[in-house]
Amino acid sequence: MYAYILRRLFMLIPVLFGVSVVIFFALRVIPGDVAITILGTDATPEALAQLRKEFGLNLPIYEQYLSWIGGVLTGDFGESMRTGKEVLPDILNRFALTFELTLFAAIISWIIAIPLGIIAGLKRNSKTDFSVRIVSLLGVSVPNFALATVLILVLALWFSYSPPVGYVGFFEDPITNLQILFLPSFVLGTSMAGAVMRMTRSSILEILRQDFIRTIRAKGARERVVIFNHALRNAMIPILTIIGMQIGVLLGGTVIIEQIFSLPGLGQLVLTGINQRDFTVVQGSVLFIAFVFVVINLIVDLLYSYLDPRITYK
Amino acid sequence: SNDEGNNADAESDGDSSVEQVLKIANDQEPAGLDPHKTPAHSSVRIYSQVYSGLVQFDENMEVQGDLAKDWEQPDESTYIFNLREGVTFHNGNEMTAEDVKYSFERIMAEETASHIASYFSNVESIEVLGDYQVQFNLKSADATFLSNLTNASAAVVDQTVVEENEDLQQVAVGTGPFKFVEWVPDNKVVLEKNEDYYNEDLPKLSKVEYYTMKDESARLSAIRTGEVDLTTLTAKSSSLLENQDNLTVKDYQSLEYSYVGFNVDVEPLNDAKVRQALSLATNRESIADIVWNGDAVVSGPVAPSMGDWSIDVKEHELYSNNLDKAKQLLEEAGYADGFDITITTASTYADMVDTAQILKQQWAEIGVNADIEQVEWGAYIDTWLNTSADVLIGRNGSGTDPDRALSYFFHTEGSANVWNYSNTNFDELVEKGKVTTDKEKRKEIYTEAQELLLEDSPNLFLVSPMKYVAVSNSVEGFTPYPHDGEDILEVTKK
Amino acid sequence: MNDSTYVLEVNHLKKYFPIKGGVFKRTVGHVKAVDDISFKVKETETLSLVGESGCGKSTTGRTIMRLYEATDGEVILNGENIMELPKNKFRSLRRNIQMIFQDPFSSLNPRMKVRDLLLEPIMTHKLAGRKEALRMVEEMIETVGLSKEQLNRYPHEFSGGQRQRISIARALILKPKVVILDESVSALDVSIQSQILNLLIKLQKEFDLTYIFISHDLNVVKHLSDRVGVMYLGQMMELAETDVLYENPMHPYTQALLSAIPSLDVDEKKERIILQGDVPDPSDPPSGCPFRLRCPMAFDHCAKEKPSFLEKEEGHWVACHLFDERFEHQREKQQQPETVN
Amino acid sequence: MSTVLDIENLSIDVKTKKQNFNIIKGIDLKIGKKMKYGIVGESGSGKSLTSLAIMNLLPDVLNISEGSITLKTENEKDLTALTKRQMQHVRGNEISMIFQEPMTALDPLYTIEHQLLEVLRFHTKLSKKEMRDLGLEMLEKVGISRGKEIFKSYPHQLSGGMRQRVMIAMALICKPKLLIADEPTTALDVTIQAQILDLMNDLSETNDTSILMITHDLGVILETCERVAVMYAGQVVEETTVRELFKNPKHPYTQGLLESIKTLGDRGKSLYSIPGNVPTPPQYQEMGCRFATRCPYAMDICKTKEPDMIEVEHDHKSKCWLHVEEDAVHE
Amino acid sequence: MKEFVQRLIEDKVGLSGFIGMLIVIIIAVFAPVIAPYGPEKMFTEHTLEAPSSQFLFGTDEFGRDIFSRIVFGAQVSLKVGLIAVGIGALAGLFFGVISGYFQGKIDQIIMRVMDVFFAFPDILLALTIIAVLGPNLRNTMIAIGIVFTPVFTRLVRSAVMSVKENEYLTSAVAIGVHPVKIIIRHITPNIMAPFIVQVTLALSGAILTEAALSFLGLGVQPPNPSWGVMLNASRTYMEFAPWTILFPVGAIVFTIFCFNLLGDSLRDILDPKLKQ
Ligand SMILES: Nc1ncnc2c1ncn2[C@@H]1O[C@H](COP(=O)(O)OP(=O)(O)OP(=O)(O)O)[C@@H](O)[C@H]1O
Ligand SMILES: Nc1ncnc2c1ncn2[C@@H]1O[C@H](COP(=O)(O)OP(=O)(O)OP(=O)(O)O)[C@@H](O)[C@H]1O
Ligand SMILES: [Mg+2]
Ligand SMILES: [Mg+2]
Repeated sequence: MYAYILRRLFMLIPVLFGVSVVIFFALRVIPGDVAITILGTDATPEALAQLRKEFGLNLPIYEQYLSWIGGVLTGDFGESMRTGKEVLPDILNRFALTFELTLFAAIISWIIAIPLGIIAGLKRNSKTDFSVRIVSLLGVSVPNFALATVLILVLALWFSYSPPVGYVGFFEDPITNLQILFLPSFVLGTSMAGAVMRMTRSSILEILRQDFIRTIRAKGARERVVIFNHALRNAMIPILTIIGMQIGVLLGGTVIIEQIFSLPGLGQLVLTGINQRDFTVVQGSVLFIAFVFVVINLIVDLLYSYLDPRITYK
Repeated sequence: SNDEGNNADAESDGDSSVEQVLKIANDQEPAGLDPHKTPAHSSVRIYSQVYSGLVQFDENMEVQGDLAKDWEQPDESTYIFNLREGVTFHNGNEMTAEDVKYSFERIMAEETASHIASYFSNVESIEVLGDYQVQFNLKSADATFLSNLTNASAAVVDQTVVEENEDLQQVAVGTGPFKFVEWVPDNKVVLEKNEDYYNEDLPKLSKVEYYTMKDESARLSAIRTGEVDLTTLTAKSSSLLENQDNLTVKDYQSLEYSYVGFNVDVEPLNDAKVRQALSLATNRESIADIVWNGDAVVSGPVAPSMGDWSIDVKEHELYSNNLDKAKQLLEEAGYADGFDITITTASTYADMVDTAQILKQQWAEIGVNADIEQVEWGAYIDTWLNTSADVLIGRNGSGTDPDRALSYFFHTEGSANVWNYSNTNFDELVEKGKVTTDKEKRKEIYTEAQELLLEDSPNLFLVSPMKYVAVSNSVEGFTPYPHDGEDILEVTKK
Repeated sequence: MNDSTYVLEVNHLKKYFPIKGGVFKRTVGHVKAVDDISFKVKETETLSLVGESGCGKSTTGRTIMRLYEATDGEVILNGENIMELPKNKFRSLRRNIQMIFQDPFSSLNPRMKVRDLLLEPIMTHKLAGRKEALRMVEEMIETVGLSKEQLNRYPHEFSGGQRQRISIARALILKPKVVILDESVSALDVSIQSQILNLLIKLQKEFDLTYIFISHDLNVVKHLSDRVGVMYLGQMMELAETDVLYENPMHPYTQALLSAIPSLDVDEKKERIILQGDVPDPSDPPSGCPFRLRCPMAFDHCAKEKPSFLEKEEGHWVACHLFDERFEHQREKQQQPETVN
Repeated sequence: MSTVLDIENLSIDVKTKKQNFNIIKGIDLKIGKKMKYGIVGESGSGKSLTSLAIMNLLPDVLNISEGSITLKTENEKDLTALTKRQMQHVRGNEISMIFQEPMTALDPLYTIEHQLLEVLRFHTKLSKKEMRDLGLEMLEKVGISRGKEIFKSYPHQLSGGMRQRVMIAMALICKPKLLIADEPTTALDVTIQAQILDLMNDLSETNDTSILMITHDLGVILETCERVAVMYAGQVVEETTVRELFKNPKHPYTQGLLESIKTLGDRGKSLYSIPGNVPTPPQYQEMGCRFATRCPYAMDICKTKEPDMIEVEHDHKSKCWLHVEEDAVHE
Repeated sequence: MKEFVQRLIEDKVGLSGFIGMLIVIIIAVFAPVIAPYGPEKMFTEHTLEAPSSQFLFGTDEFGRDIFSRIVFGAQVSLKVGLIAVGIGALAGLFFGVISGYFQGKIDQIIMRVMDVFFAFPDILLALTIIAVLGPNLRNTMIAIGIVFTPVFTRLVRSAVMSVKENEYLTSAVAIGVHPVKIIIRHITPNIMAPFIVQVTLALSGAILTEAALSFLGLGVQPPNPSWGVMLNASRTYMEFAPWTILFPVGAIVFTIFCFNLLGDSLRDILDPKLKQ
C-alpha cells in the first residue's frame, strides 16, 4: 500500500515535468510579455529592454527554464513579475478558496444528486425516473455562467440581495465566508449534480442486475437492506470516479464562476496571470493545480481500495 | 453595511454616528503599487491617494501646489519649488528636498524603466537648495513641465522605503491623504486615513476599501444592494441605474478618445486619400450612440475635455460621413472597388470590439471589406508596439497637456508613434509647441498641428466617451473630474 | 520412431507470466502457467490435454500458436522450430496451425458478416482471388453444415452451436495441418455438443487433420482422442493412449480425476476418490510434486523432489515418485485410496 | 410421502410494452419431504426461472400468469399469494437457494462473516456471539476448518469451491425445509464438483432438508437425485424416478439426450445427436409439441397440437403424442 | 444497425433528442434560407427592440436581428462542436488504439503525454492554447479539440483493451491477420459504441466550452454570431432587454439538452450490458 502510494507519487514526476515544460514553453510562445503588459501604451524600447532584463526575459529560453525549475525544486516558485509578490504563498492562499468552493459545490451536488439518482434507478422507467433524468440533463445543459448571471440579477432586483463583497477566509469569519460562497457553490453544484445523478442512476441499475443482489434477496433481506447496505455501497465505486473527476476538473474550472462572483481563487490567478503575461504566476499555479489534480486522482484510487476490498494496491 | 469597526478614527468630520468607511468596487485589480513604474489606471486610483506630488491640478485643470507650497521660475528653463514644511511620510520620516531629488532621479534612471521617464527627459539636473527647497534645471524651455508634474506617477517617495523593499510594488508609503493598509490580491486594497496629512481637515473618510469585482453584473448588484458605496460603470449599465433611488450615477467627460490607427507604410493605407475616405465613411455619431449609449462626444487627437486645447472637429469635412466623397477619394486612390482589410482590436475591451463591428459595417458601404481580428490584451499591446496590424482600434489617454496628445503619439520620434507616421511640418510644429510658454501662441501652434493631423489621418479619431460612477446616496461630496475621476478627498458618508 | 510421422513436437515448453509488484512494478515472481512440457503429435491423430481449471491447458495451446511468446522451449511444426521465426515470417506459416476457441459468443467479430469472416483468412494468406475465394467459402460453409444463404448474416443471428460451426469453418478454410481446439464444445449443450463432435470427427477424416484437443470434460475426451495428456499445475502428469489411460490410470491424480466423473450407469455405483482441498496457486506451487498436497498417497519424498516424466510402459508416460524404481515399495505400502460410495 | 413443495400448473409470461408472450407453461412438480429432486434440461429450457418463481425473485418483466406454488411446512401457504414481508420471511429461512456462479453470487464488498451471519440477523434474534458460533459451526460442517480466518476474508480471496461451500453454509444455516440448488457445480472442476455434491448429500441427510437440484448434467442427477423432471423449451416433458428415467426413458427428447450421452466414449462410433436447435421462446409460442421440429418420430398432430402430460407407467409421466397413439392402439 | 435504429425509434427520449439534434442541424444548414436577415446586418434605428413581427426575437445593441443571429449561431456552434470533437475524437482514436493495442512502451509514452494534458484543467488548457494561437473560431476549435484528446484517448484505449479480451481478436491473430488490418477491421468497429456515446456527449461539451470561452472574451469573436458571444455581449442588457440573453441561453440549453438526451439514450442502447 505504502509502496503503491510511493510509486504513484514517483510517477507524478514525469507528469509534472511534462506540465512544467508545456506551460513554460506555451507561455513563451504567446505574443507579448510581462514588460509589454506592464508598460502598455507607455512602452518605450528602452523601458521594455530594462524590464525584460529585470525579469530575466533576455536570457536564452532554456536558461530561463532551468533557473525556474531549479527554484521550484527547492520550493522557490519565484516572484510574480507583475507584483513582485512571492508566488507560492499566494497560490496556497487562493487554493484554499478554490478548494473550499469546489468542496461545497461537490457536497451540494451530492445532496441533490445521489438521492434522486437512487430513486430514479430504483424506479426505472417510471415517471419519477423520467423526470429525474430530464432534470439532470437540464442541469448539465444550462451553462453555469448563464445561471450565475441570471441568479445574481434576480436576487439583486427582486430580493435586494447580493453576497457580501470582499472575500474573507473561512477561519477569519466563517459566517461571512459561507454567505459569500453559497451562491457560487450552488451554481457549480447544480451543474455538477446532473452528471452525478446520471451516474448514480446507471450504477444503481447496473448493481441491481448483479447476481449477488439476487442472493441477498434469496436470503430474505428486506428491500431497505438490499438497497442501502448492498446496492448503494457497490454503486458508490463508479460514482466516486465521476466525483473525483469533477473535483479535479473544478479545481481549474472555477475560473468563470470566480470571475463572476469576484472570488480571488486559483482560476482568477491563472487567468489574470495569462492576461498579464505574468509567467512565474501562471507557471507556478498550473504546476500546482496539476499536482493537486494528480494527488486527488491518487486519493480517489486509494478510496477505491478502501471501498472495494478487491482492489488492493501493492 | 456590516463591517469590522474602525478604531483609528471614530470622530470624523462627517456624521460621527456613521462609520466613515467607503467601499469602492473596481473592475480591475491593481497591477502593482509603485507609482513610478505602474501606469495602469487600476493602480493609479490607489497610489494617487497614498502619494502626493509637487503640484496638482485644481478642478479647472489649473496647476496648484501640493507638496510644493509655491514655486518660482528664475528663467524659462529653471524651476525652484518651495516645499511644505513638516510633511511626513506615513512611516514618520520627514519629507525633504532630498526626497524630491531622489524621487525624480529614480523616475529618470534607466533601470527603473519608469513609464513617465520620457516626461522628464528634458530635466538636466536637480539641485537641493535647502531642506525645503529644490531646483529643477531643464535643458530647454518646456511648457509641459508643470502639467507633467501633476501626473500621479510623479510622486515623491521615501528613499529608505525603496531601499528596504527593492521596489514599491507591494508597499506604499507616501505623504498623501491615505495610508496603505493591505492589499489582498484579486480581492481588496484597504487604505486608512493619514492623521498627519498636511491639510488637517482632510481627508474626511477614515477608511477606504477597494474591492476588485471584474464582473459588471456583480458590481451592479453590489451597488444596488448597498454592499458597496461607489463603483465605476460602463455607459451601458449606467442607464440601468437611473431609476434606482438609493444611488446616483455621476458622469464626467474623460480625457480619452477612441481611435483607429493605421500602419501608414502598407498599401493601401499609405495613401492619405484612402485614410481620408475611411474617415469619411465613418459615422462617429453612430459609434457614440451604439457603443457609448449616446454619451460620447466626437473627438480629435486632443480630447474635448482638454477644453481650449482641443479644436472643434464636429464641422471638419472629414467628419461629415460623406459616402460619395469617400468613394470618390477611393477611386482617386485607385481603389474604386474597395479592398479587403483586417481590423485588429483587443478582446479585453467590449467598446473596442463593438467599435470594430460598427466600422466593419460602415466601411462596407464604400466597398471596404473588413475582417475583425481580436487579440487579448498582452498580444494587443505587442501588436500595437510592433505595428503588426494594418488597422488597429484603440483608446488613448490624451494626457493633461496637448504635447502628450500630439508629440508623444505622432512625432516622427514620438515614443508612441507606432504608425510609421512622419510629417516634418507636424514635427516642427509640436517641437515648437513644447518650448512655447505663451499660452495663446501655444494654442495656435497646436491648433495647426491638429488640423494637419486630421488631414493626414494617420489615425481616425473617433469619440471621447463619458465615464460613469455610481454613488450610493450615503456618500457626500463626491465630484469626479476628467483628470481625476475618483477623487475621494472630500467625501464623507452619512 | 520415424520423426516424419510427427507433425508437431513440443519440447520443454515453458510459459511464465510475470507478476509485477513493488514500488516500481518490477517483476517479483512468476506464474508458471506451463512449466516444462514435452509431447509429440502424430499426423492425423488427436491428442487431448485434460486437467482442472488453471492447470495451463489453454496457455499451452496459445503458446504453441505463438499467441503468447514462450518463455523457453521449442515447438517444431513440420520440422521447423516456429518459436524462432521472426513474427512476420511466422504469420504466413499460421495457416498450417489453427485454433478454435471455447466461447462461441465472443470468438466471432460481431460486426462482420459470416461471408467476410470466412473470406478474411483466405484473403490474408492470399490463397485465392476473390471469385475463387467466394467459391471456397460457399463450399466450406456447407461442409460444416450451414447453408449458403446464411453467409449474409451476422454472428448474433446464430445459435451457439451454429456459431461454433462458423468458427470451425473459419479455421479449416486455411486447410491447416494442425488444429488446436481449446474447450471448443464445453460451452455447448449436450445435444448440440454431439453434433459438433460428430462434425469434428468427420472433418478430421476428410481433411487429414491433426487435433490437439483441450478440454476438462473427460467423457468428451474419451470419445475423441487417440492419446490423452493429463496436466496439473502447469505440468504433464500422465500421458498415454486413451484406452490405456482410462482403464489403467497410473498417476493418483488421474485416478481421482477419472473417479470424479459422474457415472451415467444407473446400476454401477463407482467408488469415488474425493480429493481434499483446492488446486494450489500456480504462482506459489508446492515444492517437489505439484500434486502432493492433495495426493492421498503422498509420502515424504514427494516434497523433496519433483518427479520426472518417465515412460513407464510403451507410450505411457507418468510423473510420479510411486513409479520411480527407488520408491516402488511405497506403492505397495499405500492403502487403497480412501473411498466414498 | 408428505410433500414440501407443490407446484401446480405454473406458467410464466414476459410482459413488457414491446412483447408479451409465454415462457414457461404448465409446470407441475411435487417435492416430498427429505426428497432430492432434480430438474434437468438444456440451456434456456426454463430451469432457473422455475426456481426463481418459487423464491418469488423473478425479474420485473416476468410474472406468474397462472398456477400456484404451495409450501407445506408447519402451515400451508401459497407462495405466489404472499406479501413481500411474508415472502422475505420464507426466503433463506424456510426455502433457501444457491446459485450457479459462486463468483458473482456474493457481494464483493462484505466479508464472509457479514454475509453469512446476515441470514441469521434477518431471521433469528440470536446474540452476536451466538451467531458467530453458529456461523463457525456451519463452516465446519461444510468442510471449512479455518473458519475464523475465512470469516475475515472477502469473496474474491476464496477459490470457487470455497465460495460455493460458503454459499451452502449460508443456505443451510437456518435449517430450511427446502434447498434449491441452481447448477451449483457447473462452474466448478470435476474434482471440486465431487466434493460439493458429496457435501450436499451429507448435509441434506443430517438436516432433513429437501433439495431441488437444477442442472443440465444428467450425470449429476444420477449421482444425487431420487426423482427427476426433464424440461424442454419451458415445459416439463417427462417426470419420474431417476432410475426409471435412465432405464426406461419415454419422451423422444429424453431418449435422444440419453442416447447421445451414452454413445459418448465409444470412440470411433458416431455420436448420437438430436438434430436441430432448441427453439427460443418467441419461436415456440405457436408450436404444438415444442420438440416436434427435432423429433425423429414427429407426426402431423405434433406440429399443431400440444400433447398432454400422460402417466405412461406407474409414477412415470411423459408429454408426447406417441403415448396417446400407443394407448389408442392398445385399446 | 437495423436493430440500432429500431431501438432508437422505440426509445422516446433518445428519439426526441435525435429529432432535436436534427432540427438544430437543419437550422444550421439552411440558415441563409431561414434567417430573415444577415447575422451581422445592423438596423441602427432599431437597437435593443423587443421581439416583434419584424424581429422575431428582438434586436441587440447594434440593431441586429437576434433571430437571424441565433439561426446563424447554430452554424457556428455546430461547426465548433463537430470540428473540435472531430479533432479530439480522431486524435484520441489514433493514440488510444495504438496505446491499447500495442501496449508496452509506446502505450506508456502516449499515456504519460496524455496524463500531462489531462492534468491541466480543461478551461485553463483551452485558455492557454488560445492565448498561444490567438482567439478566433479556428483556434477555439483546435483548442477544444486538444482538450478533448486525452479523454478520447483514455476511453478508446480502455475500449480497445476490453475488445482485446474477446476471442475473436485472438482468432484474427491466430489466422495471421496483419496488426494494421486487425485494428481497422476488428478493433475500430467494435469500440464504436462507447466512442459514439462519448462523441455525442463531447459535442455538447464542446458547445458549452465554446460558450464559456466566448464568455471570457476568448474563443469565437464578434461579430461572429456564436451563442456564447451573444450571451456574453447581452449580459449588460439583460435587465432591460431580457430577450437578448433569453434566446441565446435558450438555444444553448436546447441544443445541449438534445445532444445529451441522445447521448444518454445511445449509451443505454449501445451498452450491451443494459440490453434486455
Ligand atoms: N495472460 C496471463 N497473464 C497472467 N497469468 C495468466 C495469463 N493467462 C493465464 N494465466 C495463468 O496461468 C495459469 C494457467 O492458465 P490457463 O488459462 O492456461 O489454464 P486452463 O487450464 O486453460 O484453465 P481453464 O480450464 O480455466 O481454461 C492460470 O493460473 C492463469 O491464472
Ligand atoms: N428477463 C427475461 N426477459 C425475457 N426472457 C427471459 C428473461 N429471463 C429469462 N428469459 C428467457 O427465459 C428462458 C428460460 O430461461 P432460464 O434462465 O430459466 O433457462 P435455464 O434453463 O436456467 O438455462 P441455463 O441452463 O442457461 O441457466 C430463456 O429462453 C430466456 O431467454
Ligand atoms: Mg482454458
Ligand atoms: Mg439457469
